[in-house]
Amino acid sequence: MTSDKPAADRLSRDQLFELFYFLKLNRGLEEKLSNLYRQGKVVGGLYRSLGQEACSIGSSYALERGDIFTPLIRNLGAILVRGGSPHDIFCQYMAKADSPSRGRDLNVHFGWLSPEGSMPSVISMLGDMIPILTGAVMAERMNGRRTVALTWIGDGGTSTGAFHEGLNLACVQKAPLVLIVENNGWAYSTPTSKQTANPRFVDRAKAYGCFGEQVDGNDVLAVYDATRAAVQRARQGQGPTLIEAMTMRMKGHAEHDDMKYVPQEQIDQWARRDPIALFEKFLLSNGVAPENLQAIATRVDEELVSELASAEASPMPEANSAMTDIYLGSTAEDATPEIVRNFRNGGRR
Amino acid sequence: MTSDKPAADRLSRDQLFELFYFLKLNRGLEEKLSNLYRQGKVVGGLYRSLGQEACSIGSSYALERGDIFTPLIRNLGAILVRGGSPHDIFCQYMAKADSPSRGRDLNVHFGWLSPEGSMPSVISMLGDMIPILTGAVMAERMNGRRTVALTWIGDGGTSTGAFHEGLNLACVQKAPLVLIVENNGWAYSTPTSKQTANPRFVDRAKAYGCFGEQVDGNDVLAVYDATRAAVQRARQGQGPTLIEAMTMRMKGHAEHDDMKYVPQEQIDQWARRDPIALFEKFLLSNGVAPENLQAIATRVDEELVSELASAEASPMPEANSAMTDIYLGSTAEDATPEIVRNFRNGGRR
Amino acid sequence: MATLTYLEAIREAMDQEMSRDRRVFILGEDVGAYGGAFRVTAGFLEKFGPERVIDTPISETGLIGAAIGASLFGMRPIAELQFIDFIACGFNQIVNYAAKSRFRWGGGVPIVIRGPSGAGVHGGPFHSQSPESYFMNVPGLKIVVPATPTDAKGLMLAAIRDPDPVLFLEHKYLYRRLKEEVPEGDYITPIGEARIAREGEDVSIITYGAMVHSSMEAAEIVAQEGLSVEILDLRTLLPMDRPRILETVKKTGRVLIVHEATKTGGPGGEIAALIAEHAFLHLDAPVVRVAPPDTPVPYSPPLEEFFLPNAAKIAEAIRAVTEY
Amino acid sequence: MATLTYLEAIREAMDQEMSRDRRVFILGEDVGAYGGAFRVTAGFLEKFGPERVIDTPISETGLIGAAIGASLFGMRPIAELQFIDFIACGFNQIVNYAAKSRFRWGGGVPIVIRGPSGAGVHGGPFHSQSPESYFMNVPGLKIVVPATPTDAKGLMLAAIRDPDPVLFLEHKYLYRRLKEEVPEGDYITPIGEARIAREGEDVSIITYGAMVHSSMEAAEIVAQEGLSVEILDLRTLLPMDRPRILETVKKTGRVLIVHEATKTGGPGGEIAALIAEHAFLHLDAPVVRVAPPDTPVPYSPPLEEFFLPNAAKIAEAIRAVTEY
Ligand SMILES: Cc1ncc(C[n+]2csc(CCOP(=O)(O)OP(=O)(O)O)c2C)c(N)n1
Ligand SMILES: Cc1ncc(C[n+]2csc(CCOP(=O)(O)OP(=O)(O)O)c2C)c(N)n1
Ligand SMILES: [Mg+2]
Ligand SMILES: [Mg+2]
Repeated sequence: MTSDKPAADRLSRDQLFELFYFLKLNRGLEEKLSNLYRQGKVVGGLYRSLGQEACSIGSSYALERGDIFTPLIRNLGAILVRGGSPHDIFCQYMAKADSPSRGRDLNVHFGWLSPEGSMPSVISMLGDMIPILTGAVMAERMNGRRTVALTWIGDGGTSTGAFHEGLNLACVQKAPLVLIVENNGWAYSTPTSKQTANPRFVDRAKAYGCFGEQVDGNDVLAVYDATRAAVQRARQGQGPTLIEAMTMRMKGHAEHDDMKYVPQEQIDQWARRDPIALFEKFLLSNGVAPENLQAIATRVDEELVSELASAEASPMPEANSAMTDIYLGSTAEDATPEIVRNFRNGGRR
Repeated sequence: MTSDKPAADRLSRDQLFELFYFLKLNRGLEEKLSNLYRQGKVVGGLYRSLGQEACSIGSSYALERGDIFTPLIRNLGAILVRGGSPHDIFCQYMAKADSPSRGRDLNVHFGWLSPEGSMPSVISMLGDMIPILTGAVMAERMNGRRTVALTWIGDGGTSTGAFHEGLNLACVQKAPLVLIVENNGWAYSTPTSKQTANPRFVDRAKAYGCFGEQVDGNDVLAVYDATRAAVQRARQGQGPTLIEAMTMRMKGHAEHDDMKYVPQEQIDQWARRDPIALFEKFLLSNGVAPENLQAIATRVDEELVSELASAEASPMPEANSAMTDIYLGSTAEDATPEIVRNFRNGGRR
Repeated sequence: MATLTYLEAIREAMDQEMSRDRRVFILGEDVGAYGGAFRVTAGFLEKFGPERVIDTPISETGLIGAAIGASLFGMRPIAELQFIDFIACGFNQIVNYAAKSRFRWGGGVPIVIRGPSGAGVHGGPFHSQSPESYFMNVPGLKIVVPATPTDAKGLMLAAIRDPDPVLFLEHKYLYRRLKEEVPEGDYITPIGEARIAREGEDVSIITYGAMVHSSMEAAEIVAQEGLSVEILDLRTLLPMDRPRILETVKKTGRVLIVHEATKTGGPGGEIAALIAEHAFLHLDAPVVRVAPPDTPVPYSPPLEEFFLPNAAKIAEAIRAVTEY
Repeated sequence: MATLTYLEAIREAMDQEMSRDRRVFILGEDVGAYGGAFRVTAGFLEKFGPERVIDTPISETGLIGAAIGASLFGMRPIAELQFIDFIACGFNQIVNYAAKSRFRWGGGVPIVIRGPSGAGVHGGPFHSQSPESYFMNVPGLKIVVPATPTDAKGLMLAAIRDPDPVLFLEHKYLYRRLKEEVPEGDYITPIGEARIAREGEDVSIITYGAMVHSSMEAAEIVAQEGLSVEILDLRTLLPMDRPRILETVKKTGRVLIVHEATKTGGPGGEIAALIAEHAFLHLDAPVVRVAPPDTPVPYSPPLEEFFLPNAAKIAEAIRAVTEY
């Protein structure tokens, strides 16, 4: 395969349908989560990626078997592409016993390690996954594997020291890392103008000495092409790529945020560039029959209904079930003071 | 004054002599410190700036009354330019009671705050002074003062998260900060090739959206010119400048380091570009009489002799004299346990 | 006196000081247009302008460093952390610069670092932390932990006016759940002074923050059983109010230490050590710590409830200690 | 058995493990060509090559993060900090990722973070720190503090093989001052087990690191006076060896806790709290902490000497506690 051939030509019809499926699944899943949130079934906050789905789907779709990725809060779609189930995500958001973290941690804060491909769990502190995934692929390289790692960072997250230390180390190490700077113009309520004096994040690539590319983050094929090229370079030992994906967060930072701080024009303008509508238009104008897309949409709905049902059926965790795994094989000591325990047992000094 | 006029023409004869004086004073002071070190009179390590003096002298000479600066370990020369005395530095290195830190901290770890110009004390953690000085000049600006801050960072120090968070914040704030990246090719034993994949640190300026310039760090007038232009821009509200000064560390990281890891050719090549020899050559070729320079050298020697004498005469601090100033006006409690105190006083329970 | 929530009391204190003293300004993530993730600074941008209410990049090291620098040059910065958990990202600036500066070279660092701390809102391991233990061994730093709206205001005024760095831990569970009459105007709660939250004879509970309220509930429960509990609300963790701690210990001879930080290595250790050294002969029972088990703060409600101390668990400990 | 210094013992342990287990590698600043600021890894680059002895940029967050990531994918990284003081710059990765990872999602993080710790060499406030207290309240982390060459080797082997993150605090004052016969080959000091460094009857000293040796000297001094001192070298601070602590306390009934971390908020608090809760009835005297005053570590020799505990200060405390 050559990476200059555009995705539209290179991807099979089924692959294009698969991309469409994941886009719909990502959005449909989040819409269901919004309903759950309104019903008070989501424990804690809900963070949407509405309008940014292509950044997660197009990029993760370019990974191959065995590759590593860590999603941030708005990359829930990538989890689906890489084999995570809506059921798991529903369970995470509802803090259920059947959630991958068994209710210990929230939303996308879970992970897995597998020869098929791994998802080291993210933590909240932005930027931290960049040095961690750099170490991950350094380890893979030491073991003779050509594994590539993919992760994302927001425009806001680029301001962290961890972003800098991690990306600089990755570049020095020529680590097979692909970093997508998801530039949606806002960090919570903070516009990019207050985040950096140079809003062209792709310019950071030159400073660090790695490849850089800016893409339309709402064009799933453009994101796929850029990521695929970066993944190939990384696998060939050419080091990291920073891809700046231009997009827009079409909901508040979280459901509670009405984003009054965003100018209406900006929202209207981006509303015309919805990544799913754009891709649907592309497919239709390339001879795909509406029925095919309708069929995919229906399949997504059906799947989500059953996945949600099983998730809702899951119990909440047992109260005392989060005392294990502090150290390997260890269980945290019951914090009840000794004399209280004796007291219970009717014992005295 | 216009800043395009090169220093050579702009600076008065006396100013050129002053630059020469400070260069000689910087080097002479360090040579005396080396002697003290060999005599075992320096407490702890000694860090030379041999070959890099122009980076400290040329830059700090461009500051004006009221400006702020923080030297790193190799910017001892800047302390002299800004009014610090050799006596104070001798005392710091010998851990004397008369040292500005009263023996509490070492080498250039001291400071002062004054309307004449301030030197907030550095700490060892590299990069930390960049956000701190950014806040300092933000405060000055809030108070209607056009104060400029100058500090330095090594090629190695640029890899720290604090460098990134600080410079990015300074750029967003258009803070009047001048940052000299003193690129001497080595961070202790680590060559720049292991520090970054793009050794042109000046390229960072564009990434952050500030002014950037690369200068010959061994040409005191070039360093002065670049810094002066940066200081003027900063004072006019045009924000930070990153100046990459190309130089070479002609001694080990510290006196104990034989720098076997440095290729001899690199040393030989830079030996031909000694900043003081170059400037002396420049002055002589511009009609300065050797006697003038000799007179300056003699004056430097005399001053250092008397400053050292008074420093050596200083006592060591009183053992219990570092218990104050934990909080304003507070004295740390004598750590002796109560029952030991009672015991001393012959007291029992 | 106006009735204010814990959150409103913090807001009022900052508002008052910013109105009174132009050296005071706020910087942090989303503190401006948005008024902070918890809206503590709502309205400040409009009232004080963008120069004094500064939205920073996502840079805890950067913004805490900038606060330090500004404080050296005459300002009184308040640095907000969106959640206190992110203090780990600015840790070095706090322990190595702010706390040591005055001692090393005389540069006082009058800053306030504040943010939402504590659990009970299902925030998970990274939005529920009690970070005080990281800082208990850091000379030069002050740590305050208000439990009531009145002390939230009084301690905030004291913290802003304090000449040294103050870590101000706001308990997010209390933000909107607590409401009380709060003294208007210049009301100060001195840093370093604990408060008797409830007088009693049989047992002393030494606690702070949200656990003060769980302890009060527990005291009510056991009061029915004829037990008289004294509750000391520390209010400040550094420097600790040793005299008042020893006073209540000597009065009752029985001590519970209650905190939300996990048990091992938590602030309870320092309190127990003070008592061990200075009140040994006055103890009639072992000093007992009621605190969460040594795990991260779990997310799911049943797990978090099991993790946190509450009135029932504290009441049981009171009974055990009194019957000892 | 070869006679090794404390530093050589650490080197031998790492060398052995790297020779035995190809998953083990080292990363840090100047660990390669230079062999580390203290030459602990001298010769490693030549022996194991640049892929397993990695000079990193000056990035504590970066290098600790990379170690974490590598450990998740089967490696056993050893991250060297040039001075332990710089751990504050990588703090977040340790407390928020490494320590919580297994609990949150099952990802074990078998890394060793090591570096020169402690005072006594006139390093000043930033090259003399004892950082253990920052981490005593961090579930998931282990902290080891070898006092002898034998334990330096034994604990390093144990730390490298441990499935969880271990903070390995090397005392720089002991690096070249201590020499002893060290068992060859596969010698393990189990993490979590304290050691009786000296048997005695009258007083127990609970201590660790360099203070073990000051305590031994003190014990010799008071032995002349007929006092019999037992010394417990903790060796591990997290998890703490509670049984052995309580055993010696119950044996002598008199306890000194000695550490180099400053007094308030230091590890002594946790020890005192354990004793208070579990050995209350066995105490014949107050539990006493001998530790430095609450200041940064001062630089000038007379100041630093005044700051640090030493044999004379400890001996005086022993007398006071025994005569109580
Ligand atoms: C180190 C750190 N500081 C603060 C936060 C709190 N926080 C969570 S999300 C967020 C805004 C992130 O903006 P951006 O990186 O642009 O991502 P986006 O929300 O736009 O996807 C902030 C400040 C954090 N998670 N980590
Ligand atoms: C955050 C941090 N990590 C590690 C160190 C230890 N250290 C002191 S100087 C030094 C090398 C600095 O190299 P560079 O920045 O190039 O300055 P130079 O010595 O060349 O002047 C290192 C690693 C430090 N001071 N700060
Ligand atoms: Mg964003
Ligand atoms: Mg250098």
